[in-house]
Amino acid sequence: MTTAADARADTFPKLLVRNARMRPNRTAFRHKDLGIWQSWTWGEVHEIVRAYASGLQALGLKRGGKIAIIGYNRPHLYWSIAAAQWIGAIPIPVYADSVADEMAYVLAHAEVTHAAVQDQEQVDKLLSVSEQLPQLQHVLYDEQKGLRDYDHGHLHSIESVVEEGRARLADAQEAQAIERALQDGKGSDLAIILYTSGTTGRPKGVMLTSDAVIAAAEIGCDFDRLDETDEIMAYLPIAWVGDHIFSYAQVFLAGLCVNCPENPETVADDRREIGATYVFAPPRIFESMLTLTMVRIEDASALKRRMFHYFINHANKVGEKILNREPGVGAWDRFLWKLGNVLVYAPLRNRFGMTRVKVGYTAGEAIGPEIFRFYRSIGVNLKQLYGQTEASVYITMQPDGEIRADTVGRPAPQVEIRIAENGEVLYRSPGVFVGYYKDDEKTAETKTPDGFVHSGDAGFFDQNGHLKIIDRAKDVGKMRDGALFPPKYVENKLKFYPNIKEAVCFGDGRDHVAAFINIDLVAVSNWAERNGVTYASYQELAGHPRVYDMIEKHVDEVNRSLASEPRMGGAQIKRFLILHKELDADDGELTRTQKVRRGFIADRYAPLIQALYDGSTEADISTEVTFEDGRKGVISARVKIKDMKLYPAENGHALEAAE
Amino acid sequence: MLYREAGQFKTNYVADSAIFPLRQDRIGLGLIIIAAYALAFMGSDFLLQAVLIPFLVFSLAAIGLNILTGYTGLLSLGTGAFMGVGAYACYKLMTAFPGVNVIVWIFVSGFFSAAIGALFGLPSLRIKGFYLAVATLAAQFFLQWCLIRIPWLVNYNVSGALDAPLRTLFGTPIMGPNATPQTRYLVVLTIVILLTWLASNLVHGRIGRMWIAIRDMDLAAELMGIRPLQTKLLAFAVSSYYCGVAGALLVFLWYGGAEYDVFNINQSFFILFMVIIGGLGSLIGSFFGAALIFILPIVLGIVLPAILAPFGLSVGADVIEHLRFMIVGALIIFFLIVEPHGLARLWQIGKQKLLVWPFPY
Amino acid sequence: MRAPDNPVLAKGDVLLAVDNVSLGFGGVKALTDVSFDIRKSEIRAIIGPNGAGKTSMLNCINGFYYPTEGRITFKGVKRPKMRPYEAARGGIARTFQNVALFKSMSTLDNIMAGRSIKMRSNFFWQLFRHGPAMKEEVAHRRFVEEIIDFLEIQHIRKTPVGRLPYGLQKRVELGRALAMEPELLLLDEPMAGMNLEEKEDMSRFILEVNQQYGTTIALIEHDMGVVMDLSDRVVVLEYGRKIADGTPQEVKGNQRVIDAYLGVAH
Amino acid sequence: MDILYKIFIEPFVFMGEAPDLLIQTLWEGLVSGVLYALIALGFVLIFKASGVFNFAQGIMVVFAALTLVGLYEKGVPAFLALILAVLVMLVLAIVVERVVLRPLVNQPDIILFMATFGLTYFLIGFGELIFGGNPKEMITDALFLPQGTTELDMLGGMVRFQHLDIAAAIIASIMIGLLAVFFSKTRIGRALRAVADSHKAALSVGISLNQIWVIVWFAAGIVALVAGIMWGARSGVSFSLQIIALKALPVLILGGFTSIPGAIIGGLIIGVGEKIGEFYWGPLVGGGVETWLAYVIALLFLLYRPQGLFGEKIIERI
Repeated sequence: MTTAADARADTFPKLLVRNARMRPNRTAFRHKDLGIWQSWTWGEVHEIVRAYASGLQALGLKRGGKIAIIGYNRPHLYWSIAAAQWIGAIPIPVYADSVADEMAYVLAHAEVTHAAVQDQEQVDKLLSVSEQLPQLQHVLYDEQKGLRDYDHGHLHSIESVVEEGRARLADAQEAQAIERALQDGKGSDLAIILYTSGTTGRPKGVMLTSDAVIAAAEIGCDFDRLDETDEIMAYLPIAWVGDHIFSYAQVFLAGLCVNCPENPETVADDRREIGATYVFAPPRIFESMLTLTMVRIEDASALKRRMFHYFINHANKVGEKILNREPGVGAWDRFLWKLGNVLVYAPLRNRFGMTRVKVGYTAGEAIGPEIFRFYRSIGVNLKQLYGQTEASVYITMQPDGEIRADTVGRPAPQVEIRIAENGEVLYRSPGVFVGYYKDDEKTAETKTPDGFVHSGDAGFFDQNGHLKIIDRAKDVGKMRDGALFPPKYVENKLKFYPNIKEAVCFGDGRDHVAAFINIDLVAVSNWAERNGVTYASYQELAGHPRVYDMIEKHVDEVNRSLASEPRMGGAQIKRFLILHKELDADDGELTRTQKVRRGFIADRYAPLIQALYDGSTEADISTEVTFEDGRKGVISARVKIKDMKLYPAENGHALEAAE
Repeated sequence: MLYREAGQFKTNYVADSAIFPLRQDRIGLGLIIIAAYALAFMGSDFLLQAVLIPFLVFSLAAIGLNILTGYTGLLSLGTGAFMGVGAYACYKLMTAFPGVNVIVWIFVSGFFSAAIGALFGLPSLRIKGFYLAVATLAAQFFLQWCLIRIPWLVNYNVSGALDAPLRTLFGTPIMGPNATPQTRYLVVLTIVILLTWLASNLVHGRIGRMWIAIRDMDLAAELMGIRPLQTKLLAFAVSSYYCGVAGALLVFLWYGGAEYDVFNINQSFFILFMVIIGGLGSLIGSFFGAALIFILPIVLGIVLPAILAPFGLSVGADVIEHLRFMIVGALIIFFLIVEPHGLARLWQIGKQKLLVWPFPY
Repeated sequence: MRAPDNPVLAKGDVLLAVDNVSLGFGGVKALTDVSFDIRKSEIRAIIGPNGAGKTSMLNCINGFYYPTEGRITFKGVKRPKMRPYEAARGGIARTFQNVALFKSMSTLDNIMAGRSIKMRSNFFWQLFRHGPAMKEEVAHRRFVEEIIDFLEIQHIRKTPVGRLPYGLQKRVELGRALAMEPELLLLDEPMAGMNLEEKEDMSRFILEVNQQYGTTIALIEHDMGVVMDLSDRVVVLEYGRKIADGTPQEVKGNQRVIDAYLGVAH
Repeated sequence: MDILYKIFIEPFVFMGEAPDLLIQTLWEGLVSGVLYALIALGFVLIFKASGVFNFAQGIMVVFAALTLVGLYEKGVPAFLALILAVLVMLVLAIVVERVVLRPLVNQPDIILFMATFGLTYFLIGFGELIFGGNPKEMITDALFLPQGTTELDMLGGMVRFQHLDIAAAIIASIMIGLLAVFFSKTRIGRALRAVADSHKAALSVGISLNQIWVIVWFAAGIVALVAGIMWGARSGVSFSLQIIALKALPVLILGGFTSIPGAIIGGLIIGVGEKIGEFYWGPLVGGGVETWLAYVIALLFLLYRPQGLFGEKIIERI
């Protein structure tokens, strides 16, 4: 979609200027605020960002200086990124829900001198760790509320900085200076540093140049033919590379319109109101939407329920083929699908806010095939992609018509992939990062001299040339008998059942595989209600014999499926238990992106692991937990352990990817 | 199910506070209005004269009463009399000033009933609930007595009845013996649509909120600075205005002439039924109520003989009439049991169901 | 918005003075010879055991009852016998012990209804929902949206209040009172029946209203911790009589107050 | 000045000049007042026990009287017909409780009020279907109701007392007395009063709410039957009778919805007031003031005392 004339726009501020020229009156940003969708056109955004950039200069932000961006998705924070880039400073988006200490580490590591934050909560957080951040000079905020009485010596509202910038720009010299700052920016300059949360260790700062981010954005825009008529909802953390590419880079590149929700509680409603055409969500969101759908439909009248299930079954049979425009669907089936579309699919899409979706993506983790197919069968063009921060997202993508639930697609345009001896996936693309900020050692470990990047994931290409990711490369263990043990692969199979929220498997260097299961409270409590199982607490529900029976069935199915796959037969689950508490990011058991911290969990629940392998039928455990209000407490429980039947493995082919 | 609200977002308060924020609703309303006008050209004279004109007139009266009873929570049993005031005022005005178009007088006549209504609304400051209903009953009987006793109101007509003189609009007779049901229907329809639109504007704005505030929690409303007397009197006045116009339409564009007796206490009850069955505090409910209470007996009158005939029961008109009374009475009880909040609530629930379809909530 | 002849008071001036007020219903005396004042921009707590006459006191202040004896002076002017709406228009807003929302209306409409006294467009424009009526509606909607934002109730903006949990209803009620932009805000047990988290939120809102807008607040509250944290001065009633008046610290140490609270089982 | 004279002086002069006419008017007012009170009592009974403002009380009067006359016309002996009519009212009470009240329990007052409208319509249709719509003569003789007139010389004129009126006044008074005793002395009566205060209290007396409703509606039915007989004997039995039931409304306003003595005194005030008003002031405005005078009296009274004659003063609380 980019023309030769745009080739000159090699930074985001330049793209902004181009957009303001090409489509000054098209809406660029919307934010649901004060009850309505406040809107800004490209022309307005350009004017604000330009003034903002000048205001930042006035506050002493210099080329190469660092500015932290902290908060929920707000237009002003995206503009902070653009304004910083305008004057050659480097924005450092930080996860808004990280606690003050985590935040302090990143800010200190990045040596930020300025911070643009959303509200009082973030200001308070920064103030609480201010002695760890001696170089932090100015804090800018978006929302005034509660900050009126704060000392405004080093605290400014973004609004006032923009005003200040406007005043400065009235002066021709300043106007020239800001123009010069814009032209001084080069594609090879650093555009942003994104700190990855990482499953282990401290966050690492991934340095990306404008060229890389723009190249990556281009890959996506061209692939799905995105243009200025597309709408996207910005609701994922702005510190996450996905949001940066989708809600910022591609927006500036293709002129999409970004919509920021009112607040986290209203995302579902806001998404429906906007009816985005370009959607991104991690699998858990699709999962929870589907779970909620199934739970709610159980409360519908019998007739409606039967109709729903009838048409959903029908969609399961033919929906994907119709979406893929595959031949071989009879006229009657087509008619039934059309009828189902009127009665079920279209209303469902409407409820999900996906009526206008052109293409939707899910990534970050494997999505359950049933879930994936469900959305596709009701006519949502959902796709998977495989990406990393270090690649500015895109590594593999699923072209139209080649979409499958169990693979992540072909290499994205301009991306080269090779598979290492140990199964690890390596890639090279125009979007790859420069290095880790202030960590040359790690950079050298990750990037090969010829420019390939170690993804850290193990996978293989199937017969169709589609990449299949099985696990983190370092996590793929070996059992004592030498059989492969990809824990995440097994865990994902478990998690595809709506009743299972989280699973943690162990088996590296052991005789057999054992698993911790976390039940999904919404799904299981609903099941309990329908089956007359009474319980007083999560703990009691989790330990209920009938819940165990139900989960046992799921585990058995997983075992059967593992037995049928090449080289996976050894990874069947021999014993499992259901955890008495939900794994929680506040207790450090999950990362902020809701990924399990296997090592941490292994330490914390060591007695349980021991019991899983010593043959006992139950075990006691007490753990410290952090409640929502920050208080700490201890909960203890006696957890039962179940033995499973194992199936003979089909001795299949070796991992094809390892060739 | 029919709704696709995804993508219907509002970027300003005017759009957000629109009375029909969803496109599908606006389209539906448009279609209904078009259909209503189309009926003028496709419906039979019987349909127009015996069903649709009175249905619209009663809907208008029900809207009037709904403003008072449904929105402001003041029970009134004087609707009939307020309609009567409108009808007699219209008669006096158009016979005294035949030069002015009758449409003008129809609208002006409402102001007379508004004034009378406000006068009888004065006790509402001190009296609440059923006690107030009795106060309005005083209006009903007193005004009715006035209509009988003051021959000046009917221009000393010996019969004491009102008759509809010939009146035209753009040269077409719209009133009197020469006016076709079609033209009368069109006039009534236009007036009802216009007044419904105005009522809808009122109840969705500041005044409507004040009315509802008085209804829901009058003490709290007063402690928030809402003047109870003014607010209640305004409700009486607006309500009576609608009733007055409906009364004028009833006599001159439907019956073509009538005696004071059409404005008796039974008429008041009749309108009250419509409001309750249709749904208190709902404009569309007023139409539903009018449809059910007025059209149902007509349908029964046609359907009942057809149902009874196969059993060899050929029954007289009087028996049909009695059965109609019984069935209407039973249905009122039935509807109150099934949905005490009226047909409007059913409509709302139905819409909500369509909106969240296929989910139950 | 204030009438020009109204005196503009500075922080700390007496906004409302209650002098020797008694109130009786038939034979029952609800208040006996109570005197205290409320100063501009302070948070004034009225506490006391059940049946001490606290709500009756608020009812006198906002004109719902007229004292049988004594007088109430608001902004330096002795209050005549008035209807409650006149007090409201004079700048006194309140919330109620048992939530008194307009339960069929949405959160938004409830707060908009609280704005009624500020709205002026005439009946004619209201009829057409156009011109000044719509302009006014939009302007006040914006103001109301700011209250909604302030109270963090965006997610229930269009929910009928009848369906809301109690804690949120109390919040909406506060919003409705704030919509009146009162000079004196009376809160009758704003935290009754709330859990800890809700109480913290409500305390935060009350403090912020006081600090951001300088609104004078008089509140009745049972939770002593909250009262001590929030209020600048406390007046204590028992059996309709004032038994103590002063800063939270002073009141806490007052022997009669301790007796009153210990003597009555709670 | 002339008009003021006519309003404020002349009627009183007339009263003084012809005291016999005044007595005659008062007597007639008294009789209709007693009957109003009887009908109002039916309202009060039901309102007290179930909070229902029973609009159907009027049609119940007609229906009861029609049943009695209708049965007699079919050849049933008068007193058997009377007993059957009582039974019919019992059945009606049971049906109403089962079909109307029970499903609508806890609904707002206005909904229950409306339901009794539905009941009214139903009973009109039903009554006409069975007994026909034509007015009937009350079976005065068969029930041994006295007829004839006693004329007394007094105050320089003749005052006529219809025997029927005397009987009506006596029977109505007895009926009212019986009800008063029923309410204050019997267990059920006490339960009824308890219900008026709170439904829970009634349950503690050991009578179910449903039973109480049946009893109350039955009692109201009997009151209706008596009222129907008396009123029917005076002016015939027809559906237009139900309009007199509306007259009970101002009576209730005066007396308060829950007060039995209030209903009696209110009935007398309205009855006497409207006859006096009609006779002495009616001609000034062309007569017929009887149709509305009662309501206007009630309205004016309400403005002065919104809670009614015997109601408690309402202290509003928030």
